[in-house]
Amino acid sequence: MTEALSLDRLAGRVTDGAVLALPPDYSFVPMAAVRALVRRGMRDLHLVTVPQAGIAADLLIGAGCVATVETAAVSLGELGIAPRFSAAVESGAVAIRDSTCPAIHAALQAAEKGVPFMPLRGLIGSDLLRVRPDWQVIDNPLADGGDPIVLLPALRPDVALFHAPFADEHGNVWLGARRELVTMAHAAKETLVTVEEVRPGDLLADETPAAGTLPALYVSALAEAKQGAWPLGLAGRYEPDRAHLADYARLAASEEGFAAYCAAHVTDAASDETTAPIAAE
Amino acid sequence: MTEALSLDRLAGRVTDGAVLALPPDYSFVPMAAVRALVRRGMRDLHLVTVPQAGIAADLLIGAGCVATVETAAVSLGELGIAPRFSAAVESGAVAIRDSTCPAIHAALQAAEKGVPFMPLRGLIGSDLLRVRPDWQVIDNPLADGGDPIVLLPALRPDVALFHAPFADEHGNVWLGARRELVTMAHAAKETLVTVEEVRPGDLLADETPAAGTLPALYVSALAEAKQGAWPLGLAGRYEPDRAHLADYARLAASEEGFAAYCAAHVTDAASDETTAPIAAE
Amino acid sequence: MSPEKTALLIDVIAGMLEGLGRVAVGASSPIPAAAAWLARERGGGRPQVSVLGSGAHSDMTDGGRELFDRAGQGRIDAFFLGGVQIDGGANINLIGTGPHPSADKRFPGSYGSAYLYFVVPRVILFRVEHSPRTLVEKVDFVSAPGTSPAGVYRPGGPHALITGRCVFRFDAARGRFRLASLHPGHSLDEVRTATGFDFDCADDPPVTPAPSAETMALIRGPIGGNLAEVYPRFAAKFLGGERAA
Amino acid sequence: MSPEKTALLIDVIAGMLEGLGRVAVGASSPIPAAAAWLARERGGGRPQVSVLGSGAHSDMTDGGRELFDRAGQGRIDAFFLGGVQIDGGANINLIGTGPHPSADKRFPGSYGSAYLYFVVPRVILFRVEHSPRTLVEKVDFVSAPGTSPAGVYRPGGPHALITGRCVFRFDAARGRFRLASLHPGHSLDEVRTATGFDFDCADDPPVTPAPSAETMALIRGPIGGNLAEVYPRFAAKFLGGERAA
Repeated sequence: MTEALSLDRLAGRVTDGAVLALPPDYSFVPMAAVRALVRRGMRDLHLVTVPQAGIAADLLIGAGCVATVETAAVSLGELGIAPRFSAAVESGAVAIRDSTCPAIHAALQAAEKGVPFMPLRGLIGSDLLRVRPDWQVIDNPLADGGDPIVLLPALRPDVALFHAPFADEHGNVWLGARRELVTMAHAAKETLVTVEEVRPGDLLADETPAAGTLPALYVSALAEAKQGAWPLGLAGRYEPDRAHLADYARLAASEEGFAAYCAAHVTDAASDETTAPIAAE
Repeated sequence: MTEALSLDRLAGRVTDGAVLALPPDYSFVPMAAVRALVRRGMRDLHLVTVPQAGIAADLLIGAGCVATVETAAVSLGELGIAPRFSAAVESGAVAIRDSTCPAIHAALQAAEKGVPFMPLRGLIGSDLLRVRPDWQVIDNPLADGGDPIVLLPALRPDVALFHAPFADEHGNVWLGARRELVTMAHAAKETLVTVEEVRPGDLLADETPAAGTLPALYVSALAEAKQGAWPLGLAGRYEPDRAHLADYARLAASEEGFAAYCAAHVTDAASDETTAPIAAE
Repeated sequence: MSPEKTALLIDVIAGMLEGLGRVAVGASSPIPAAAAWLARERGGGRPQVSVLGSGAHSDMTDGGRELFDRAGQGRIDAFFLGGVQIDGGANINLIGTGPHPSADKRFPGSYGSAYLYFVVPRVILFRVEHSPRTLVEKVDFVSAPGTSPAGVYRPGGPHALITGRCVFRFDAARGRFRLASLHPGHSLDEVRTATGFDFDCADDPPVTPAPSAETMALIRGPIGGNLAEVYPRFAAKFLGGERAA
Repeated sequence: MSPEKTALLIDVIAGMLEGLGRVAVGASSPIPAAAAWLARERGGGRPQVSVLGSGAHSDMTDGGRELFDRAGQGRIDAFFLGGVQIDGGANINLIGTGPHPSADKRFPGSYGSAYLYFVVPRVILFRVEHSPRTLVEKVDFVSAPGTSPAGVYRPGGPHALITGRCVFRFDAARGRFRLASLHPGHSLDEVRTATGFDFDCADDPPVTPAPSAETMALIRGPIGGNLAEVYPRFAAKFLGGERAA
C-alpha cells in the first residue's frame, strides 16, 4: 500500500539508472522532488518525458543525473530552448532517443495494457524511424498487403514521478483531467507522488472526485511538498513564477550560470524547507 | 455541435443495420431510448455490448430489432440468463459474434486511436479464435520468434448510445468514472445520449466536474429522459426496480410473455411520457 | 445451500488468498467476495480487494477496462471464474452446451475469461453444482483453456476448483486435477460418480476443515456487513434476519 | 514584428480555416490561436477551436493523448506546425541542424509532428522567419515528411506555408510549393533570395490583402480578449496597453 515519506526519502526510492517518467510542463511537474533528486546526486537516469518536458528535465540533465533522454521535445516554452538539454545533446553528454508525442503516449498505453507493442499511424518517412531501430515497420496483417504500419515497443518506466494538488488519507491521488499521469502510473512499476496536502476522507467514496482520482493501488509512496511544482505553476492553484523561470533560462545558458542557479536554489534543501514528512496512516 | 432532440427523434438518428454500441448493465444504460428504438421498429441492428449487456440487449433482440450480437456476455445477472438472447441464439434468429471483455475494450481503443488493430494477450487456445476469423494470430514481430499474439481489428460503432445523469447547456455530458463510455464515444462515428437533466453552466469550466466529463465535441445529439435508465438503476441516483426486473425475467422466458411485457411497458410511449424535448441552446 | 456449507466455502477459498497482495472479484460473486474480505480481515488489510460492480467496494476509476489492464500489468494476484462446464484439463466453457453457434442451451458468454485465465497467477474456479453435467470429460466450447503450449504468454492459470462437494487442486505440469479434500459429509465414491472427468487422488483424502469459531465470528460480523451492503439478497438468505437488508 | 504584420498573418491564416469544423492549436502559438478564434467569430461559432495548454480554452478531458486520438479519429480538420527548417518538399525539421544525434544546434524535438502531419487534412506551416536558414533546399532531419509514397496511410498533410514575407500553397501532386501571395512591401526577388528552395510562381503574384476594418475590430475586440487571457505577454506587445494583462 501507499507509504508516506519525507520528500528526501521519496526521492531516495529512485535508484541510479532507473527509467524515470516525468510529466509535461503543463501538468503537475514535481519540481521539489526533482531538486531532491539533484541533491541526492542521482546518476545515469533514463528520462522519459510524457511526452515532452521543460525545466525539470533541463535541471536533471544540467546536474549530470541523466544518461539518456527519451522525449518528443524538451523546451522552456516561451523562454526558448532548454539550454542544458541542448548543450548535452550537442556535446554527446546525454544519449538522445528522439520520439514524438503520440508514440510516447501509445507506448505507455501498451505497458498499461500488458501488450508488447502498440501500432501507430504516421511516422513512415520520418527520420525518427532511422534513429529508433526499436520501432518496427510491418505490413498490416489485417489488410490485403501494401499497408505499412509502425509497431512501438511497450514503454514501462521503473518510476513515474509527479506532483498533485492533493491526496486523501488512503493514498488516493487527485489528478483531475490530467490523465496522461494516470496512464504513466498504470504503466510504471512504481509511482511516487508529491502533493500540496493530504486531506482526510476517501476520494473514491464520492463519484465526483472519484472521476479524477488515481487509486492508491498504483501509488507506491507519497510525500507532502508545499508549492511542490514551484517555479512552475499548478493549474488553478498557483501561477508559474515567471521572473524566476526567466532567470533560470538566462543563467542556464552557460554551465557557470547553471552552477550558480543550483547553488542558489537547488543545493540547499532549505529552498524546499516547507516540505515536511506527512503523518503515516 | 450537439443537437437537442426529443427522445423519439434521438432514437430516429439510429438507422436500420447500424452498428450500435450499448453500455454494460452497471453503467448508464439508456433504457428509455432502447424502448423508443423498439417502438420505431428498428431492424438488422448489429449490437455491440461494451463489453456485456442485460435487459437492454434482451429487449432489442426479443423485439426483432437485431441481426447480430457482438458480445462478451448477455445476462440478467442475479436473475439468470437473458431469455430472448438465449432463445434467439439457439434458434439462429440472431447471429452471434462471441467475444471477451478485454477484446471489446481493446478493439474500441484501436478505433479511438485511429489504428487498424490492437494486440491482446491471452485468447490463444480459446475456441473464440475459431469462431472469430477476424481475429488474427501473428508471431510478435518485436520478439525473437515463437511468441504468438492475437491482433483484433478496430471496432468503430456507427452509434454509441447511453444514458447519463446530466449534461450542461453546451452538450458536455457528465460520466464520472464510467470511462468505458468515454472510449465508446471516442470510437463511435456518432454518439447519442439521454440525460436525466440539462444543467446550466459549463462542466469544463471547473476542474472537478471536468475530470468526469465527455466534451460536447463527441456528442451528436442529446435528449432529456427522466428516469431514463429505468427499470435499471442509475448509480447514486436511483436503485434498480428489482420487482419489475424479476417480472421481466419471468415473462420474457416465453415469446408470449415477452409480447405481453412489451404491450404493457414498451409499445405505448406513455411509459416514457416524462420524457420531453429539451430546449435547444 | 446451507449456511454451514456456505461458510465452509468462504473459509476454504479465503485460505487460498492468504499472503496475496491484491484480489479482484467479478460481479455477482458473493461467496468469492466474502472469501476475499475474510482473507483481508485475517491479513490485517492484505490482500487489497476489488469487488466489481459493487459501488463503494470498487476502486476502479478508468472504466470497464481497468480490471483487465490491471491484470495485464501483474497487479492482480487472484481472480475467480466459473463455468457452465469445466473439464479435467481445467478448460472452461461459459458459452453453452452443444455446437457453436446454435447452442442446445445458450448461456451468457465468455466474459473476461479468455484473457484473465492467462494473466492472473492464481485463478480459482468456483462452481457449487458438482455433477456430470458441469464437470465433464471435455467441454463443448473452450472459452479459456486450462493449459497452454510452451511459448504462449501465460503467467497465470488455474489454481484450484472448489465445488459443493470437494476441493480440487490443479497440477499444471500434469494438466490434471487432484482431489485435495472432501467437504464434511461427502465421500470419495460420491465425488467420483458426480465427476465427469478423471482426476488424481490419494486413497484417503482429508476432510475440508470446518470454519473455526473465530472465522464464524468474522463472517457473521464485518464480512456479513459487507455482504449485506453489496449482496443484500444473498446476505438475507445466508445470514437470516440478523443481516437482511 | 509590427502589429500590422501580425494582424495580416492572423487574417490570412483565418481565411484558410473558413468552413472547417474543428481546428486545434498547439501550445505557445498565439498567432495561429488568434487566427482560429477569428475564423470562429466570422463563422458564427464554427470551426470549433481547441487551444492546447490554455486552461479554459481547452476542451480535452482524456489527458495529453486526446489531441492525437482526436486527430486519428478524423475529428481535427486543421492544425499548425512550424520548423527549424522547412524544405521545398514540405519536409519539416524540428530537431536541429547538423547530423543526428549530436546536432550542431539542438532544438526541442519533433513534438507531435511525425503523426499529426499525416492525419490532419489541412496542416498549416507557420514560420515568421523567412530566410535561407529556415527555408532550405533539404532539411537536415525529417521530423515529418511533406509527402508519402502511395500505400502509406496519409489522409492529411501540408496545405500552405505562411511566413513573414509571403504565402505559399503546397501542391501535393507536384510535391512543391507555389507562391500564392506576397505580403505588402515584399517583392518576388526578395522572396527568391530569402528562400533556400525552388518554388512555383506566377509572373506577377498578388499581394496578400490587408485585413478589413471589420476584421481589425474583431482582432482588437473579442480576439484580443482571448489573447490577453491565454497569451498575456504576446497580447501586451501586439495590442499595447489597451490589452496588457
